[in-house]
Formats: sequence, structure tokens, C-alpha cells
Amino acid sequence: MDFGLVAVVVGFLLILIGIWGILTQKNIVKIVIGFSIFDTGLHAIMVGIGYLKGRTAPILDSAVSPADALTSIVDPVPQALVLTAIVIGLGVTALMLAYVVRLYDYRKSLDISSYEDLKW
Amino acid sequence: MVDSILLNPIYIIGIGLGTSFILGFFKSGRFQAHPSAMHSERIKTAPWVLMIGALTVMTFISAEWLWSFLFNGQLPQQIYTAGFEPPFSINLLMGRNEAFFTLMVNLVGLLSGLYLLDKFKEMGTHALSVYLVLIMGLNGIIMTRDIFNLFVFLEIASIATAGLIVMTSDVKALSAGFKYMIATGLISGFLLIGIIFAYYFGGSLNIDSLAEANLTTVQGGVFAVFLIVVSLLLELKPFPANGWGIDAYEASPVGINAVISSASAGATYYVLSKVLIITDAKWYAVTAVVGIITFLGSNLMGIKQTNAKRMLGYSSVGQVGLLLVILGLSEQLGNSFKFIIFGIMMSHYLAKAGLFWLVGIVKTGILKDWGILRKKPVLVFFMGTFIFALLGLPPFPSFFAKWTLVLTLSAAGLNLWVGLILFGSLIEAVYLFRWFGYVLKLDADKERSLSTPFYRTFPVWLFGLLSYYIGYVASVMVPGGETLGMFYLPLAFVGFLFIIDRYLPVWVKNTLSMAAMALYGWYYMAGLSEFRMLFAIIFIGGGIVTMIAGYAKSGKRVGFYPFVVMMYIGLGGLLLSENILQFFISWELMTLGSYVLIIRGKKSMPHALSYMMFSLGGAFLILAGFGLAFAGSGVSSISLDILKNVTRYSGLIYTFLAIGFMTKTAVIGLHIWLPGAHAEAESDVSPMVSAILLKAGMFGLVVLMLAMGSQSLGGVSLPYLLGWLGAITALLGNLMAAFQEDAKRLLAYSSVGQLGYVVFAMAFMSHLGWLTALAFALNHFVFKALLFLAIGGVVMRTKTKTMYEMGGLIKRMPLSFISVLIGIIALSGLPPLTGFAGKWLSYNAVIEKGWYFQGFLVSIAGLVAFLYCFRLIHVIFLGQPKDKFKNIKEAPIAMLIPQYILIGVIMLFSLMPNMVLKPIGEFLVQYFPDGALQWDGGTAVSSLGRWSGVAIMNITIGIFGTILIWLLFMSRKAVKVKQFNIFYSGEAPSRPELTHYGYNFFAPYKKAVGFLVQPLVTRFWDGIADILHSISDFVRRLYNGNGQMYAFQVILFVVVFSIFTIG
Amino acid sequence: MSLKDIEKRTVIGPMGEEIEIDPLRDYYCAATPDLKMEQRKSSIPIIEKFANWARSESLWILAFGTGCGGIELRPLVTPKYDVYRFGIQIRATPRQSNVFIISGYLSVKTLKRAIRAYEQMPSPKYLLALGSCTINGGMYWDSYNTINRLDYYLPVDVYVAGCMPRPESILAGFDSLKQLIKDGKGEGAAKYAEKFEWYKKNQKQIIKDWDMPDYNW
Amino acid sequence: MTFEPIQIAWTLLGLFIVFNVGLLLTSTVRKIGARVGKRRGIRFFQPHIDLIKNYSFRTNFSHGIMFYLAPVFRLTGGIGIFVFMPIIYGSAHFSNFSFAGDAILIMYFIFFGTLGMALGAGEGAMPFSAIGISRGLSQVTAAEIPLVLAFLAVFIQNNSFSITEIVAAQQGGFLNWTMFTNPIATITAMLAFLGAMMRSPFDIVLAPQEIPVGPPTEFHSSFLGVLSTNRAIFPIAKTILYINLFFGGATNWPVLILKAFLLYMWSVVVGTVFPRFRTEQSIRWFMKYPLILGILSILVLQLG
Repeated sequence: MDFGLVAVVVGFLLILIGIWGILTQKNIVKIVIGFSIFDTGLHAIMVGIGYLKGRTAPILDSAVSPADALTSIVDPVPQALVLTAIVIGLGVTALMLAYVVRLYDYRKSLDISSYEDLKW
Repeated sequence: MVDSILLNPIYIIGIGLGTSFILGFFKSGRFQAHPSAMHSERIKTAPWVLMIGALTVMTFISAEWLWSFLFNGQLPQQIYTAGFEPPFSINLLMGRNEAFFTLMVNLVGLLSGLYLLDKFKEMGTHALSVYLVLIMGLNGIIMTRDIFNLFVFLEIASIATAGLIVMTSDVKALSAGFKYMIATGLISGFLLIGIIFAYYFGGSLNIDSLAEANLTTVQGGVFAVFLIVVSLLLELKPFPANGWGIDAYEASPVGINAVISSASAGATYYVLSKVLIITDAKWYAVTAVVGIITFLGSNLMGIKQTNAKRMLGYSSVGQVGLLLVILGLSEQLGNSFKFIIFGIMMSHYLAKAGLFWLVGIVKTGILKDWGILRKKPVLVFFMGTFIFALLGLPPFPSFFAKWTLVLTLSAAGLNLWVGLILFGSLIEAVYLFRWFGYVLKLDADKERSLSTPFYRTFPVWLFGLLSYYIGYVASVMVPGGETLGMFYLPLAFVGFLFIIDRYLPVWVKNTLSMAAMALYGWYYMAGLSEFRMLFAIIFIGGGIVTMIAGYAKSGKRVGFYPFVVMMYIGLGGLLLSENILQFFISWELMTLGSYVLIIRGKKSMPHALSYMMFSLGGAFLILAGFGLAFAGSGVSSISLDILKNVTRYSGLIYTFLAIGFMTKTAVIGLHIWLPGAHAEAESDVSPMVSAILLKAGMFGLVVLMLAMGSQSLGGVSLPYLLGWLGAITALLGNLMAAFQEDAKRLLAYSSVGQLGYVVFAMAFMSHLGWLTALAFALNHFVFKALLFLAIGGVVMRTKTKTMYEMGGLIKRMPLSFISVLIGIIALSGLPPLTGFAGKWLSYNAVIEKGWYFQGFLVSIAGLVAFLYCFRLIHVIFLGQPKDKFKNIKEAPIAMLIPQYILIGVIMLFSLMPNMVLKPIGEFLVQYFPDGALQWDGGTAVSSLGRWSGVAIMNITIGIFGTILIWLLFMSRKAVKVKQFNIFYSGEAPSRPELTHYGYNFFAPYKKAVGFLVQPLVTRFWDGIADILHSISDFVRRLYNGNGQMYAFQVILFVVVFSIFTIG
Repeated sequence: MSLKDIEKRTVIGPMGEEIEIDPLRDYYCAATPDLKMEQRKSSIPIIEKFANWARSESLWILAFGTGCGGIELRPLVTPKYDVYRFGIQIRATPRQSNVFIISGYLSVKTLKRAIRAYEQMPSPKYLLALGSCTINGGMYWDSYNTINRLDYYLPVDVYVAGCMPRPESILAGFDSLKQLIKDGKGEGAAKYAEKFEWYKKNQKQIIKDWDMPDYNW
Repeated sequence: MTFEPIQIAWTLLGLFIVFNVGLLLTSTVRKIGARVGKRRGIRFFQPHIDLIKNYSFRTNFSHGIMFYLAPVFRLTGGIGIFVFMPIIYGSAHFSNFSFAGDAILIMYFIFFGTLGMALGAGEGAMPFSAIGISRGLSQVTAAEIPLVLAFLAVFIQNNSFSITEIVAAQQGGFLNWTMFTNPIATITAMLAFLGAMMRSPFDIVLAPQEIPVGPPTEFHSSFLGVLSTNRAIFPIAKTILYINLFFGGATNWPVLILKAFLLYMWSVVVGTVFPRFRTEQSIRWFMKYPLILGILSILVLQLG
């Protein structure tokens, strides 16, 4: 069984779960959690796509010498991307939580439908 | 400048990041997390200065690069990070486009930074660094050539935006920011999946390499393309999945949404254009479709808005939609693509930033409170500039861009697109002009003051002036731009008038303007001939005569003269124009000038709006017509002669142009703007807009009909239709005039009817018909100017326009009475005055052509004219003088002088009609050789009858004089009695008000024929407006303010988009 | 019209200024009849004679039934009497009439209207008084609201006695009037102008609510 | 045709004849009306006497300048349409000043007097005059609806506006008259004629007792004299126009007077028989049958 494919499938499932959470949960903290799940799914897909069967992580250490790196490690680019994406996801989640804190300060409510001031 | 001095563009990114890092070392100010702590500590100015310094350097770098690209032949430069070439590392590109876009971003960032001085002091250094990161991110978006790096910068930009919003202390803004985060989070997720799949199928992250990989041909690659395109489109806030964006526009502080609107829309747009190269034609088409839906949908929702920021949000989204359309159609637009994008983008950029800044200066979003802006006329001027620029009126860049866009699209056969774009622009005009109307007319809150520190007005000033400069640049670049020199000098004079406007008294400006117009006429018009000369006499000569009345005004009359002159320049430009570009610019200038003149009236706000809507609608039809003609003539020329060579669409072109021109002549169905606009205008504006301006439409018809002759559409001859339309207009216009209580409304409706005669007569397409039309037109010009001036004088003195409130004014204002008397005799076409010329000619033309029933309608219209003529003179001047007008004075001499000049013209024309009609007939012969009128001295001889104006005049005067002398002799000892010395059935009248028969004067007539003047047309247009507003109100309920709903809309958009593209 | 309507009043003009209105002065012509005008004759006698003939043969009656005798005038235009053949016609406006018939008793209220109507007729004008009531009050001689002797108030040219006079008598009255005019003696209007003060005194004595100018043009 | 000063004399002679005929016609018509009512009616010369009396009033007064001008306008209108029209076909002496214009001129000159009269009455400041004018103008414009159609039909038929040419086309036997060559147009015109003559059922304009006598209420003495002069000339002049357009014109005075009398009688007969229309009723009436007939008269020409 291709481990990469599994990762991609799981990733998509996680994305769907995340979207489901964002769309159905009224609690904004849960929405943020949904968003995190969505993000995690993304990361899983990225890692899954870059995975090559039987190879190791693209870290040049004692286990992998620079000489045979090309044949023994997986594609390093998605790995780099996923690291960046995780950082960005973290930032976004943090900011979202900051919003949650400030919103709660004002209204003492975590229900998203309490924050419909601007519309139409 | 030498290459070596060019700073590496990477510094833009570096300085942005570095400075925001350094800013962290400053004392942060207290960031108020809790709503109870309302007063935050203000930070010092130094960090702000640092940020401004950084932005200045960033701006300078972009400017420097742009300069060397434009003038030093600099080649695009790749910047490789980490020393590797792509695809192994991230690369940035600095090319001409990048330089241009980064300059845009940095400039607006810098100016907004300035503008936000106060706000930043409140928000603290965190805000400063986040703001700087935002600008940096936008720069990165523009320059990067790496698709993942693009994602990063997009995230930076959107996180920074949300970060700025989170720092406001307003729960509404916070909730909007949260919604924004949810939506952008989802969108960037999709983008990320797209990127990773693109990498998987394309093997690279570099955009250029991906383009070579032809992803759309690879199985599965389409999915990557789909995700990238859809998420980038979503970043641009397409309708209807853009509620989160609109909310963010409304929520964020004004300086910041100026950046979001003008800079980030520009940047994101540029990204899309950059990324679309990895796709194929299908995706371009899809982009165009999304664009047009967004353009129409957003503008539609804009019309129901009452908050300036939200409205501008909708407008921004709409403008981006328009940009998407252009991008999507870039293939079809070919070489003009860049110019069009440049024009639209620049206008949007300058205008939107300027308008958002103005929102901050006015400090209220409620549109109806905007009258306060009038405290600073300069800002009103710039607001007008921005709105006109946004809507694509000359001389702003978007005008030239839209012009080129329409012409090019038409040439490519994409007529539906032209139609949709113009329709969307019209909807946009509705709310923007309504807003502008509020600013100009609504009462300001006297209590409030308008604080305008330099750092806030400077950006507005700069962008306002830039709009003109870029407009000039665009005008030079547009094909045919070299022929626009004729506008420079006159418009420079307008500019001069603007500058001196606030300092000089009215008589100086009046004299200057008259002198300038005389010079304009002398210098530019002297060489004209035939029709153009004739209209030049009406436009310029008539303009000068009516302007004499301006001396009656006192004070400064700020904001009047520049627009008067602009209107006349437009009118003159029509005559001078040799190509459709000049013609259309003139048309728009005239519309603009007259709009401002009309809206000056006390109650004319709604009427000016409807005037503008009909005028713009008409102008867009003309534009569409020109576009079709450009396409249909087969020669790629913009000369007016293309109308003669049209081979395709001729019926359609004729229809469009005719309807466009007839919005100005106010043919029935398109007339509802006229009565209000003319009636509510100031007393010396009414004659200008009625007697003179309406002839512009007629001149348009002259040009059209001479060039295209008779055309038919769907088997129906168009002139034949016009004939009926003109006849019906004449009858209904006159009937409506007969039932007005308002003197100026009466005259206005009379203009509708009179112009109906003109259209009717022109539709004959025969010698006599055109002679009739020109006689009518000349005559209408003279008597309507005369009447409007005379009635204007009366209104000036009595302060009322309602006729039945007046009465018996002949005793107090005999000179005005004589004017009106001569005017109505000329109007009703009674011999021996000039009006009869038109009547007699029209009968000849009718019999010759065989349009008996139309002719019959026009005759009846002429009879109905007696009714309102009499009503006008009787109810105002005859009957019982009222108590309160006992001491009223004659109209000011400055208003009487033009009246008597015009009376002189009428008398001259009546005595010697051959002097005018003969030369007209002579040049008409070359167009319509058959059926010319013969002249036997002063006697006109047609194949049907004869008419000797001189003889009739002399005989009539002879009889009249004899009888008058006889009567004077017989009643030489008559006692002069007063108003109550009347036989009142043995009683004596008690009050003049009860003894003056004036209200509902033609009551029995109304009873009998009132059914003909039901306001059906008004109801029709009102209905259209209502429907638009209802749709707008219905559709905007999509945006219910719930973040989940917005997220759902985003998802739904993705799903629907997928069904239509890859499904 | 009532007395209130001729009181002075102040209105606000269009420029916000106050305007004082004195209806009697501002809305009515203040001139009184000019005796010279009323007696104006052509210097050529034959022309004056001709004019008098024309006046006598063209008597236009003001259609104003002032009292009970109004009904007695109707038979005059029926086939039986047919005054048209004598050049007598009826007009609805005093401006175009030259004969005023006071048909019987005249209440004070009507007197005011009658004075106004009489004065509004152009000269020369003739007044034909019907019935006893116009001579001495007749059966209303002691009524509280009718006048007794018309001659005190308006210059009567011809009296036709009777209560009421038959149409034949009225026709005879017309004949007398015609003869009077032809003889150049139909100068009632001149008499009115001559003794204007006296007439006005009498009129104002009996009409308590005098709400019009002295002379109604 | 060129202008000779002697023509003024001929025109004045024609005017004098028409003036007297007009006055006599007025008395005749009233006499006929009286005879219907079994009275003797006024004397034949009564209108002359009335006119003299009107000019010989001793006092008069004026309401202002337009009050003076109104009768002048009115009479100018009346005399104007007379002098611009050829009276006797084939007679050089009685072609008046018809070289100056054609039937269109006459059509429009008719309004010259109307408008002037309305203005004068307006300055009279009498509300009832104004009401009369309102009625009059409304009614005249309605009456003109069929009239314009009928005239158009004649113009189309003859392809000319020239009255002389139209009369010429009707010479050579009465079957050539427009009355027989285009009967529908003639009927239409005759219906319109009723409206223009201000007789019952279209005399609400003057409505004595209701609005005293409408527009001329305030006019008296010599002002009324000038108006009466016009009352004599104007209807005849108008009638002559109809005679010329529809009834073969006239080659000598007796024929002209006879035709004028008969045509005049048409409105008298109708007037004696029918009661009065309200204004809106008469407007509606003109917009029904006369309008339909008028349209028919042109359709017949177009199709036939």
C-alpha cells in the first residue's frame, strides 16, 4: 500500500472534516479548531504528495550522506513547503484566537451569530 | 540614470521587513485589549517617521525602476534568492509592470501612512509594523515569480490586513475581521492544495516553468489549475462570494481600506494576470465571466447602500470585476489590452484611494450627512474628480480606457460584453452620482466642523491632481489622441476659472467667460460652414447672449463659471470634431458641465440625478453605436466619416445613436428628466440648458442622418419611426405643458414638444423637412431663451414659480410682459412673427412627403401650444395683481438686455426670413437636391404655396396701426381704473387671490383629454428604478453578516465554479 | 365683500418686506364722475342729434331684476310684445348696457348693488323706474329695509307708475325715454355727476355698511 | 403677382361690402331666429345702430394697455384673414393681398385675433372673462382637430395651398366642388365650422348670466365697437374661406353673398335646434365623429 496515497486520502478527509466544522459549529473556538483540522489535512496532502516509496526524510545527517541523497530521500520541496505552511497556519490560528479573545471581551459570547453587525 | 545606481528591488522587501522589525524596539503604546479601557496611550511621532521613511525609500526604489524602464531602456531584471536559479530557488522579477505596480502600492501605502498619522499614534507601534508588513507583502506578491512564495506573500498580506483590523477598538470591525480570516483561511487552503498539485504535475514552483509544463493538458493538472484560479479569483472577492471582503472594507480604518481597495486589489489582480499564463484560453473566458458577474452584481448591490464605506466597497469589487473582464478578454483585446488595463486601473486606484480618504475626512459613512463636505469646496472638487474618474468621464484615464475597450470589443464582435459593461457602468453611476448629489445639495449639520489637517488633505490633493495628469497621459496614448489638441486651450481656461473661482466677484468672471467664449467662437468656429456654422451661432452666440443675464447675480457664484464654460466647450467641440473620439469627449464634457449647472438649482438634486442617468445612458448608447460603427465600417479609422461607410449593423448603429442623441432632445419616453431639470435650474441656467443644450442632440441627429441617410431595422424604416415618435412627442409634450401649474415646468414641457417638432421634421429626410427642422430649431432657440429669461426674471422677483400665485404683473413688470408676449407669439407660430415660418414649411414638407397623420398630430400640437402660451402669459401677467407683489420691481436690467437682443433677432427674422432661410436652403441643396424652396425676393415659393414674410408683416402692421389709432382716438378720454373696478355681478371682489382665475386653468380640457397625459412614462422609469432597487435589496440579503454563511458562499462558489469549468 | 375686506392690512412680500395694503386706495380707482365728460357733446349739432338717435334706438337693458317687477319684464321679449323690434335688447353686463330698470321696490341691500351696477355703466345711461314703490315706497312705504323714493339715491329718467305696471305701460315708458333722449334730455348721468355729493350723502345715510369707494368705475 | 397701391382701395371697398353684409347677415339671422319664435325680431339695420351707439358713448375707461390692444388684435385678425384671401375668383380687383400667403397663413391668422382678445380680456382682470377664455381656447383647439384634417384633405387633393388654385380646380360646374369631389372632408369641415362659429351647441364660451358674456364682459363703448366691427367681418371672412375651399368659391359678389348666407345659416339652423354642450362635452364630441370622418377623408384620398 502506497503510504503517500494514504496520506493524501486522509488529508482530504481531514479537509472535509475541517470544512464541516467551520460550516456547522456555532462556537467560534470550534470554528478555529475546524480550521486547524483543515490546515492539518492540507499538510498531510502536501507531505503525501512528496512521498516516494522507501525513501527517508530529506535531512542530511549521519544516515544519509550528501552523495546518495538524490536516490535515498524524498522530494525535499514539499517538505520545505509544509514547514512554511505549518508556520503560516500557526500564525493564522494564533491571530484567529486573538480575535476570539477580543470578541469575547466585547460581547461575552462565543456564538458566531452574535457577530453579525455588518451586513448587506 | 545609470544602471549601477538602481537599488536592488529586493531592498523593497528587505526594508519593509527590517523596519517593521526595528519598530518593535520602540515603546509600543498600550494596545487596548479590553473594551472598557477606551483611552489608549498615544505613541510618539518617531516610529511613525521611521515607517514613513521606510515607505519613502520603497516608493523611491519602485519609482526609480519605473523611470529607467520607461526612459532609459532598462531591461527586466531577475533577482535570485539564495544564489540558485529557479526552479531550485525563489526568484523575483523586476520588470516594467512590476515597477509600475509596486510604485502604485508603495505610493498609496506612503500616502495612507501619512494620512493615518493620528490613527497610528492611537494604535501604537504594532500597527505601524503590521502596516509596513502589509505593504511589503503586497510588493512581494507583485514581484515574485514563485507560486508558493506567492502564497506566502498573499498570506502575509491577508494576515496583516486582519491584524490591522484586530487592533481597532470596535466590535463591528472585529467581527468583520474574524469573518475575513475564516474566508481567507479557506481560500488560501485551496490555493495551497492547488500549488502542491501544480508542483506534483508540473514539477516546478516557478511560474514560468509551470507555464511551459502546459498543466491544462496533463491529466490531473487541470485540477491544480482549477484550484489555483478559483482561489485567486476568490481573493479578488468575486460576486456573490464576497461578503467577507465587503465587510472588511466597511470595518477597516479609512486609510487602510484605501490601501486594501486600491493597492491590494491592484496587486491581487496582477497576481492573477501573472498566474493565468499557466492556463489556457478557457480559463481566460471563465475569468471574464466571473468578472462581468461581479461587475454587474456588485454595482447592483451598491445602489441600495447608505453607508459610504460599504458602498465604496461594492464599487471596488465591481471595478475589480471589470478588470477581470478585461484580463479575461485580453486575447481579443490584443494590443489595446495594456492601455485599457492601465486606464481603468489608474482611475480605480486614484479615485478609490481618494474617496476612501475623503470618507475619513468627513468622518461619517452616512451618505446623507455628506453635505458637510461643502465647507471645503476644494474637497468637493476633488470628490467630483474622483467620481467622474471612476465612472470613466473625460478627461480621466478610465474614459480613454473604456473608449478603447468598447471600440476594440466591438471590432472583435463581442457586442454582448460591450452591452453588459456599459450597463454595469450605468448602475454604478446611479449610486455614485446620487452620492455626489447629496454632497452638493443636502443640508449640512451646522454644528459639526470639518477638520482637515494637511497630512489628510495632501494625499487627496495629490491623487486628485494625478488623476488629471494621468488622464492627460492616457489621452496622448489613445489612438486619435493627437487630435485632442483642440481641447487643451479651452480646458486650460476652465482650469484657470477654477483657480480664480473663489476670489473674484461674479461680474468679473462673467465678463471673462463671455470674452473667452467670444474668442473661442472667433478663433475656432470662424472656419465652420453650413450646419456647423449654424449651430455655432446658436451655441456660442446664444451662449454669450444668455450669459449677459449672469450680471444680475451678486456675490461670487462659486462653481458656476468653470462649468458653464466647460459646457460650451463641449458644445463647441461637437461642432469642431472630426472624429468620433473628439465628438464623444465633447458630448461628455457638455453633459458634465450641464449636470453641475442643473444641480445648482435649489430643489434640483433628484432632477439632476435623473438628467445624469439619462445622459449617461444616452452617452453609452452613443458609445456602443460608435463602437459598432467602428467595427461595421471595415476601415480601422475613428474619423466621423466611418458612419458613411458602415456596412454591417447599420440599423442597429442608427438606432443606438438616434436614441442616444434623443435623450438630449428629450423625445417622449426619454423626456422625464427634462421638466424637473429645466424647471428647477437657476434663472439664467434654464435658458442655457433649454434653448441651447437641447440642440446638441439635434446636432447629433444631423451628423447621424447626413452620414447614414435612412436605415431600417427589422424591415421598419427608422426615419419613419422617428417621424411618428417626433409627432407624438410634440403632441404629448405640449399637452403636458398645458396642465402645469409651475411656469418653468410649463416651459420645460414645451421644450419637449418643440424638440418633438424638430425630430419629426428631420425624419422627413427631405429638403423641406430639414429646412423646417432648422427653422424650428433656430426659432425655438430664440423664443425659449427669451421666455426662460423673462420668466426667470419674474421668478427672481416673486420668489415663486407657481403661476396662480402671481397675476397682474403686467402693471409692475411691463418689459418682461412684452418679452413673454413676443415669445409666445413666436412660439405659437402666429403670423407675422417668425414661428410661422416653421409651420408653413412643415405643412409643405408634410404634403410633399405624404406623412399626413403625423403632420396632423403636429398641427394639433401646435394648437395645444396656444393653450399653454396663453396660460403662461395670462396667469402670470394678467388678471389680478396680488397683495404681496404690490411693490415688486421690474426684472433686473441684466436680464432684460439679453431678452431684448433676442426680441431684436425675432423681429429681424420675421421681417426678413429669406435672410436666414435662403442660405440654409442653399447648403441643404447639396444633401437634398429635390424640392428646394424658391425665393422670389422676400417671398418663399414652394410647389404648393407661397409665403411672404415681409408682406405679411407690413400688412399686419398697417392694419394694426390704423385700428389702434382709431381706437385711441375714440377712447381718448378713458379713465384709467384699477383692478377691482370690474363687473362682479353687482358685488365687489374681496381679495385678489379669490378673484384670479389661474389654478387648473384648463380644467375642462383636462377632463376631456387628461387620459392622454397620464404619467405612464414616469411610472415606467420609476418602475425600472424600483425593480433595480428591489433586486439590489433582495440580492444583498445574501450577505447576512454571518461568518459561516460567508464561508459557505466561498465553498459554494468553488463547487459551482468546478461544475462549470472542470465538471 | 364685507367691511372687513376694505380695512388696511399688512402682508409680507417676496423679499420679506412688509407691505401695507389699503384696498380702497390700491384696488379701486378713486376718480369721481367728471361732469364735463358726462355732458360731452359733439360740437356739430347734427352729429350729436344723430348720436342721440342712435342711443335712443339702441337701448340695451342691464339684465338685473332688482325687485318684484323683474318678472314683469319677461313678457317684453315674448312674441306678444317683442321689444326687439324697437331696438331694445338685454345684456348681461353693465359695461355694455345703457338702460337700467329698477323694477319695483328696492331693498337697502339691493340698493347698494344697484348703485354699483348703475355707476359701472358707461354714460350716457338711463334709469327707468317701475312701479309705485320707486316713487314713494308704495305698499312698503314704512318698511324697515326698503327705500321710499328712488330719486334720492339715483337719477331717474322715466317713471312708469303702477303696481306693477303692465308691459304695455313699460313699452310706453320706453317710448317716453326714447323721446327724451332724442330731445337731448336724457341726461340723468350728468345730473348724477352734478349732484354727486348730495346723492352720496343720501346713499351713505341709508346704507350702513358702505364697503366700496364713492364711485364704482 | 405684384403689389399696386390701387389694390388698397379695392381691398377697402371689398372690406366695406363685407362689413355691411356681415352686419346685415347678423340681423337677418337674428330675424330668422325671431320668426321661428313667432316674433318680428330686430330691425335690419339694428346692428348698424348698435355700432353707432357704441361709438358714441361719452365716458369710457380702460384696464391697461392690453385692454386697448385686445380689440385691435381682434379686428386685425378679422381684417387680416380677409385681406390675405382672394374674395372673388378671377377678379383682379378682389384678390386682395393674397400674394402674401396661402391657406396656411389664413389658418394661423385666425388665431391672431383670438390670442389678442384673450390677452385683453385677461387684463380686464375679470375672473369670468378668464373662465370664458379657458373654455374658448379649449373648444377652439378641439374644433380645429377635424378642421385641420379636412383642410389637409383639400390640400392633398389639390396638391396646393393656394386658395386661388383650389378654387380654380373647382370651376366648371358644381359637381367639381370639393363638396362633391370629397364629401367626407366637406362634412368634417362643416362640423368643425359649427365649433368655430360660437353658436349653440358650442356657445358656452359666452354663457350670459353664468359668466356674464365671457371674454368681452368688460369691453364697452368704442372698445366694444371695434369688437362688434370684427363680429361683422370675421365670420364672413371665415365663411369665405370655407366657400373657397369646399364650395367652389365665387365669381361674383351676389354668388358670394348667397353662399355666405347659406353657409352661415347652417350654424344657425344647428344652433336653433340643439342645446348647449359643456366644454368637455364639446371637446369629446369633436374627438369622436368629426375626428373619425376627418381621418376617413384623408384615408380615402390615400387609398383612392
